[in-house]
Amino acid sequence: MSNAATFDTRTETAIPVESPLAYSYRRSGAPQAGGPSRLQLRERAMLGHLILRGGAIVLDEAVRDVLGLNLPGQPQTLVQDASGERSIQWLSPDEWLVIVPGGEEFPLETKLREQLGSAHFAISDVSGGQTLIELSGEAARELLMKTVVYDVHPSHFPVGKGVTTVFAKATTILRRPSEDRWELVIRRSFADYCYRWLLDAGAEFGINVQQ
Amino acid sequence: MQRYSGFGLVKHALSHHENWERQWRNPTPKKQYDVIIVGGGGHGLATAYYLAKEFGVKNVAVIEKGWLGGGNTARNTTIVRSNYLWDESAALYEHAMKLWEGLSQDLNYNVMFSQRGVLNLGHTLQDMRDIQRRVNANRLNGIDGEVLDAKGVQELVPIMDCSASARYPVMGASWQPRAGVARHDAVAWGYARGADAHGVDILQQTEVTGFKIRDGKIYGVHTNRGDIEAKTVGCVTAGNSSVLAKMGGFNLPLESHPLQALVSEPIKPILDTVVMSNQVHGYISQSDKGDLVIGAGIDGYNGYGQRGSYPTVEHTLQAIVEMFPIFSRVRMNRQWGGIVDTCPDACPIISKTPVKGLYFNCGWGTGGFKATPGSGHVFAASLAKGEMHPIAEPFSMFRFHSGALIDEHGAAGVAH
Amino acid sequence: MSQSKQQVYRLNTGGRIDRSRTLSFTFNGQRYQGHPGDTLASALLANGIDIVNRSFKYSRPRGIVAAGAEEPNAIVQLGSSEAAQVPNVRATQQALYDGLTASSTNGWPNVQRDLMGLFGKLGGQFMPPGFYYKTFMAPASMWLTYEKYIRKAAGLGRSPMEADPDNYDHFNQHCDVLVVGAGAAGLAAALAAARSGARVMVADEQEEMGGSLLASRETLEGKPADQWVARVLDELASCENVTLLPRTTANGYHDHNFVTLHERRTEHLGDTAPVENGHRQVRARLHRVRAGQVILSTGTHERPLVYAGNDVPGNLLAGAVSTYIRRYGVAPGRKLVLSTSNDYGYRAALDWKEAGCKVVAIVDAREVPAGDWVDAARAQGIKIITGCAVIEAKGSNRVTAARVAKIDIEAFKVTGPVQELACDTIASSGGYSPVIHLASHTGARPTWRDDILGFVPGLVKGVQACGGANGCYALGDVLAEGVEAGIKAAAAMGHAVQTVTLPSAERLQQGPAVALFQVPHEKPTLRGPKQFVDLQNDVTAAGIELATREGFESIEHIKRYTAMGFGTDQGKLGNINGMAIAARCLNRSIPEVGTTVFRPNYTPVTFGAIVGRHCRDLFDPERYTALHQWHVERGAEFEDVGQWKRPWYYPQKVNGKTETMHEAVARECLAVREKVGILDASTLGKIDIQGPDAREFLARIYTNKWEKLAVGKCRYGLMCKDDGMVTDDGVTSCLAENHFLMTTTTGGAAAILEWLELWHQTEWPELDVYFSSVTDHWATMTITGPEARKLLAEISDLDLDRDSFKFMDWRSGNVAGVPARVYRISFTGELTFEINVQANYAMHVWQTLFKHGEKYGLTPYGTETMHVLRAEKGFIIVGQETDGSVTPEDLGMQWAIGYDKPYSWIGKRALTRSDTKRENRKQLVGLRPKDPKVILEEGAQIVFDPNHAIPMPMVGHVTSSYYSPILDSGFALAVVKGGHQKLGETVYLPMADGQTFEAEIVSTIFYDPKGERQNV
Amino acid sequence: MFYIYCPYCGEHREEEEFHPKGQAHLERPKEPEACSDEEWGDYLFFRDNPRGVHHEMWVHAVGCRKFFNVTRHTVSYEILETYKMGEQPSITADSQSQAREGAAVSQQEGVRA
Ligand SMILES: Cc1cc2nc3c(=O)[nH]c(=O)nc-3n(C[C@H](O)[C@H](O)[C@H](O)COP(=O)(O)OP(=O)(O)OC[C@H]3O[C@@H](n4cnc5c(N)ncnc54)[C@H](O)[C@@H]3O)c2cc1C
Ligand SMILES: NC(=O)c1ccc[n+]([C@@H]2O[C@H](COP(=O)([O-])OP(=O)(O)OC[C@H]3O[C@@H](n4cnc5c(N)ncnc54)[C@H](O)[C@@H]3O)[C@@H](O)[C@H]2O)c1
Ligand SMILES: Cc1cc2nc3c(=O)[nH]c(=O)nc-3n(C[C@H](O)[C@H](O)[C@H](O)COP(=O)(O)O)c2cc1C
Ligand SMILES: [Zn+2]
Repeated sequence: MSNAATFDTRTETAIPVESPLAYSYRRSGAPQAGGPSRLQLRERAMLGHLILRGGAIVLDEAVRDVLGLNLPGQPQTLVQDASGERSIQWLSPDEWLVIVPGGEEFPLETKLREQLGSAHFAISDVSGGQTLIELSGEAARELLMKTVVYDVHPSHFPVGKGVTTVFAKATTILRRPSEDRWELVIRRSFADYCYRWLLDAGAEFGINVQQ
Repeated sequence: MQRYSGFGLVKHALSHHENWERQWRNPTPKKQYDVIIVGGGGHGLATAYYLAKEFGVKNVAVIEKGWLGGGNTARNTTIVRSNYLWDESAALYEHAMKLWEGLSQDLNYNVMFSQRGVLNLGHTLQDMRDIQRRVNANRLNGIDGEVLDAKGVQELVPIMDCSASARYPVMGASWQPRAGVARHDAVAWGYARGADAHGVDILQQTEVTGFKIRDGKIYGVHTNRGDIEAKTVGCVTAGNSSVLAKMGGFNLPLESHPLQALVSEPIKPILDTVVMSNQVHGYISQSDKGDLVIGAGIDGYNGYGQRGSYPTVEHTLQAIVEMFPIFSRVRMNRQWGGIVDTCPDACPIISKTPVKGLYFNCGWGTGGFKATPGSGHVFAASLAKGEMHPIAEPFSMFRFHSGALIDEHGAAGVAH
Repeated sequence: MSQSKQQVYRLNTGGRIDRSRTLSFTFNGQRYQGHPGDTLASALLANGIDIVNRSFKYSRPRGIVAAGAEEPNAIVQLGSSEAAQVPNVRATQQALYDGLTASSTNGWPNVQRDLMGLFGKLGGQFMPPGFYYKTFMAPASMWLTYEKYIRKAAGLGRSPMEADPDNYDHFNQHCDVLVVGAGAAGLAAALAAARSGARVMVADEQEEMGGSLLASRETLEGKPADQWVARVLDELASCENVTLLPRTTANGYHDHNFVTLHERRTEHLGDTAPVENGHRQVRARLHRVRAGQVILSTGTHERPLVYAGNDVPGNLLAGAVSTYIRRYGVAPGRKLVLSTSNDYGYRAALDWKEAGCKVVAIVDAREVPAGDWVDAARAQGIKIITGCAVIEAKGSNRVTAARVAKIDIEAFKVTGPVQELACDTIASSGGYSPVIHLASHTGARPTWRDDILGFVPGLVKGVQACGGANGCYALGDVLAEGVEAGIKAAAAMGHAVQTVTLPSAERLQQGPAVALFQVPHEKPTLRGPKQFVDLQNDVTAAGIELATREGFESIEHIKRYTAMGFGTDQGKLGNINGMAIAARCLNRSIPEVGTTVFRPNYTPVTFGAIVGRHCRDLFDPERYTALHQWHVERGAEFEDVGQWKRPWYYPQKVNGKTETMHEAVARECLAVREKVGILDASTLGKIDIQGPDAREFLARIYTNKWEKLAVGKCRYGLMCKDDGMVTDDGVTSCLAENHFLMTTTTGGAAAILEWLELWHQTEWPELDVYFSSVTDHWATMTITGPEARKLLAEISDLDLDRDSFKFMDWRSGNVAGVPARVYRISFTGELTFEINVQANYAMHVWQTLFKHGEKYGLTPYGTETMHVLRAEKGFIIVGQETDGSVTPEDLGMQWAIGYDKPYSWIGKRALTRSDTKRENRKQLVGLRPKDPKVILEEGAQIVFDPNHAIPMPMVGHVTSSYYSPILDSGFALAVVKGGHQKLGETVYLPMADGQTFEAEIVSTIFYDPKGERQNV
Repeated sequence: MFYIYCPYCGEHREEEEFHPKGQAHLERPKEPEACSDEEWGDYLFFRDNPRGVHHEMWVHAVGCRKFFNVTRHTVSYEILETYKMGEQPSITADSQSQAREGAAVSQQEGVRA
């Protein structure tokens, strides 16, 4: 077990929680397209987010054993399990983002730490600090073109890719888990700005927010 | 020198403008001068002018690789003010300001120095603390200035958005009424004409390619038009100063960055003060032709290409539209870039160097236009006497060894 | 001939306008009609409007001269309401729409009868270039007054006085091949590239794609060329890999093939964007394109000839005359004289004749013109006068005659008698200039080609020019060049091209053109009537000549002295002529003189389009904590700290009156000192640091020591840059032997994380340590004050006993049922617990604290109160007490410097430089105003001798100053020269209003000097 | 605006994702305390700042957060190569032919005409 402190920030008790977009829904609402919508937005709140740092060689086996996923060694890759509920994404040569269903992050961290023993690595729980926004619909790509500087053309951004890039004047992690779905991982403190941006830029497509 | 006046203009008009003299000669380089100034920008030309006029050194050449005044002098947003924070820089810029105030008459060339006042906006509490600190210091240094609140700003510039609902509401500003703008090209031309009239040779399209140094002393320069000798050489080459220092065998604490500016199409007069903001990061004035002259931020990378990056221009216009939402439909006509030589403490270098007889006046970075007369004057005094002028003394390049920096980042603020 | 009463110059047939529909518009208050497909310019011409504007300097009447982006004169103000004003619209590029409202930008009282024009006529000769520099100098004090009058004449259109109702948008685009200009060359290139499967974008500035083919006499495959255009556009439109952008101007070409395209989406529909599906469309969209390869197929600009009176309305470009006839069904006059130096110009005469109007004569500067179009003109019976040129246009509000004479170009002389030909229109053609502007934006210099008498673009990596833009003019060759460029570009991006069969073009015989720029006049240039080079800025050939006489020999000097090319057309029409005239005066060749630098924008772009969505509410992100909603509802005033919105203070309503900040802060301060307050401290930067070398890393980054910090303990740390100046501070806690949590200042968080990575990645990669930002993950709630323990005890399972949970310890447990890490650190000097929970739970914990806190007087406080409380304790704020020139020793924080650490930590070496060792550096002290009612001004300067003359030696300044409610007096922190040795001495603070305050130098700690309160 | 190949991400990315960090290959003196004031000042402040081929450090700030080196021409702005931290450049001012550099300089620096 590595010589680091672990801490389960979640509780089993039923306590009201507020996702990073809670304030934004109250402030800006959740627009519903009157007619057919070309664009849907959905927050997937309260997931478990872990930042994994270490050498690929150090982490690879543990990740496979504990998470059942291959550590993506290639830049810009995103790997998911069959259900699509658990994913691991390359962020840098020694950094990965793991997203799992809410509540799984602490057991996962504990198991990884056990497995990795005294190796040099780091795991940081950032579940409270970011949220995941899902975009779908035929206009999703156009909305992204208005928003991120990265090339989101399918020939350049196939399913299974993920990048960190510029989102308007903030940053985002952008991933494409499936043909018709894009995911944005947004930092909590910027979430309202990003949400307002997406509503504004998405208005012409009749953006539909599913809460 | 042919004197200029309204009366003279009428006379010339009646003779179909056929009798205007050249404003400066295009002389053949001599073999030898008493002093060589490298760099025919505003500062270099001013140095030569004062050398010849005030310090009696008339055998002077200004060597300019392109067209005179074509460097940053041709590219700046022409803001002139003297409200710097620290005593050393306040003395330097105020020295320049006093010279500005009589410059057109001194040169017999209207440099259109327009003292329409400069506002430095504050948008945060720390901005306001800094503004108060600077204005207080200015006052005790004998420099005009006052602190305005948001209402005062709004009265001065009714078209600005001073509302509380702005992203970064205006909390107040510093206001220097004697500050303003001048016609940048005319400054170079006026000095060139004045220097030429006092016998200075201005050698354009002549590039210094190396120094002639013996026993640690300079005795001339190599140029693309042959060697020229002088025992005193002053380099006033702004963005290219590091390149020249290398020729002299040393480095300078400088980095040359692109700095951009842009103008709108000309519109009817609407803004008659200069407005600058550090926080939203932009600054603006309106020229006598009607175009809005807007300064952008500095690009972070080194560059000698007189071009910068597009996002810098975007950010600048965002700032301008944030301050002046009514300008959203005004169009940007042209953008350009200069090469600014930035110093770690945002103050210039006016200094002796490791090579005897070789002096540098550089590091003015994003804000040296306003200093042109003062810089030229103190540098000329230093070259003439071989001893640094007291106002120039603190700006030695060796302050970066002792640590006695003069940190003007706050007052220098946005690039100007 | 006229179709409607007003449209006197409208032809009955021809053009691409829709005569079945009529649009009405107003110009200078008069109503007129036009048709869909018109530009404002073609509609004005159709209605016989000669004068569209007054010139800038001389106020001369001006008419339309061109049909595209190069138009200098027809600059109008658009807008039917105040907010919808659009200044400086080029009528030749503005599509006509129903209800369009336009007016001239200059002219007083109106553009027809302008009083300034009189001044221009009389005074013109008193305004040579540079006349300002020579006058208005005496007396010195008068310049501001003179300037006021000079400024009155400034500007073209006017800014709206209301905020823009429209929205603008950006699209980040990436493509393999960007084709700029969709004329023959561009369409051929696009077709080739598209068929390879490459991602292709095609932009053209005009309403319709096709470029000059839309108005061409030439045929392709024996059919009118526009049929081929339509076919190609159909094919391109059907390709998924192709994006077609009409009405889209490539306005800037930046480094590494980054090109901005300005798409005008609604300007052809109205002055305000229409609403569609309840949503206002974006008025303009700026495409930020990163292209693999760029093809510049931007065609050419025709050069007018420079002759006397060439600015009188009725003087047009030959090509523009053709365009108006063939594309818009307008013949802008009845009787034409054509002055040309080349074969191309002849087409205008042929088109004019075909339109049923009279061609008085073609005046050709060449002795023996020969070529297919020349023959065609002869065959039509058009009179051709050779070896001659129009040397002067007569007329004031409209051309009435052309003065024609034999000229000797070499000798620059009129050599024969002058004949006057009555006419109302003079068209001129001096040849073509390839559109090199975009290529110039990259910094590449154009090169002169004698064979085409023009500059062709200099090129950087990944760009090709083809067709007119490359100096290639024969239609067959243009198409071939286009295809070749398309194939090459696609191949460079790894795409192979299938076959492209070119349509057959006519092979026309053309005679060589002659180099004619300025037409000689009987009088020398300086004495003759004005010959205009740059129409918008009233730059004349005489002005250029005068500039060269005065020593302005560089073309860049000439530009700046005369203002040539400074206008909104950026010299598209006049620059090359100006250069040629300068070359003549200086006795140099044109390439020796060179061009001025073309810069973005190709044509002007609204600020709004460049700003896009980054304005108003979206100008800059606002960062919120998890508790933001609560603060808003509680009526907090917010302070901007970096991008964060932090509660500044919480004014309450007391007896129906809202507290002032002073009152609110006093109340909040006392609540903390006497009961308990709570602060949302979530914005502090938090960095999770893990690894066996974490401790050593900290010791190198911070000035103080970290070896002995035990698990469960916290320590304050100070960070310097390597110049020894303080740059950040904060508390770092030891979570486990290899695990630390660093906090940074709110504003410094991102920079400090990058700073840590920098040192780790570049200098000390051997240290095993990782950093991750956890700023947003944790919400931090600081409860502070004597009642803090009691309050926390009520809702937490932590052992809060003072001996088991000591000052500078941290513990974990549950707070309000939520797992929390609690830190016993204090920025107020009071008993403090900083509760950290996962941010999603923060609101619950905060509310629970309030549920229980009421009885203890729990009071929310903001940053202002926080600042007062910390200043009472002498705690610094980096950025307020420090300004980048302050060392830890200057702050009196020797206790936080570990000189004897085994590492040369960052900043250490610099602290022993001669200047940093100096005795009389400015040092942090406390100031107690002699009059306790006085609150010194922050930023007030400190002097030892207030009676000293100005400049008065200053020895420091006030960094922080507040009223202390607990001390009931003002107090301040300040830096003072040698201050640490001057406790007890008096200093003076001379203020702007003439008052001078006195203060005593005291310790920086004003309250609870022994620090007992935080230890209870 | 630059298009920069990040050697860690293995792709070209927009300049907006990066921050320039000044001259590359600056090494902090191993024993700072042994440095004279002059040597320390040189390390802190004095820079090469060449007109021509320049080695500089950038960080992929909005991306992999890695620092790396760029060899770039400071007049043409052409990026000649990028390489990881700790590696040495394969292109230097000396390895570039004088002619090529000269051409780029006079082509793109506008001061001359
Ligand atoms: C966009 C922009 C906006 C600015 N705005 C302001 C402002 O509002 N207010 C303000 O005060 N300042 C401003 N500045 C800064 C100001 O322009 C400069 O500090 C000032 O003009 C420097 O003048 P100079 O004479 O030293 O340099 P320059 O005018 O650059 O002159 C240096 C000359 O040296 C020549 N040279 C270089 N190398 C050689 C060689 N080897 N041989 C011969 N000659 C050589 C160059 O060709 C050049 O002409 C701005 C700068 C820019 C770029
Ligand atoms: N002007 C003339 O009349 C003239 C002169 C010589 C040759 N020609 C003929 O013209 C053809 C040459 O074709 P070409 O394709 O080279 O030129 P072209 O003039 O037909 O097309 C160029 C197109 O580029 C557009 N354009 C220019 N700058 C632009 C920018 N910055 N952004 C967007 N669009 C821009 C123009 O509006 C035009 O539509 C041949 O048929 C040739 O015979 C015509
Ligand atoms: C204060 C100021 C005002 C300017 N106004 C205009 C203008 O109205 N129109 C214009 O085309 N350029 C204007 N310029 C820009 C010049 O055309 C030119 O871009 C600048 O001097 C840099 O030179 P370069 O672009 O030739 O490299 C202005 C420049 C300055 C410094
Ligand atoms: Zn990267």
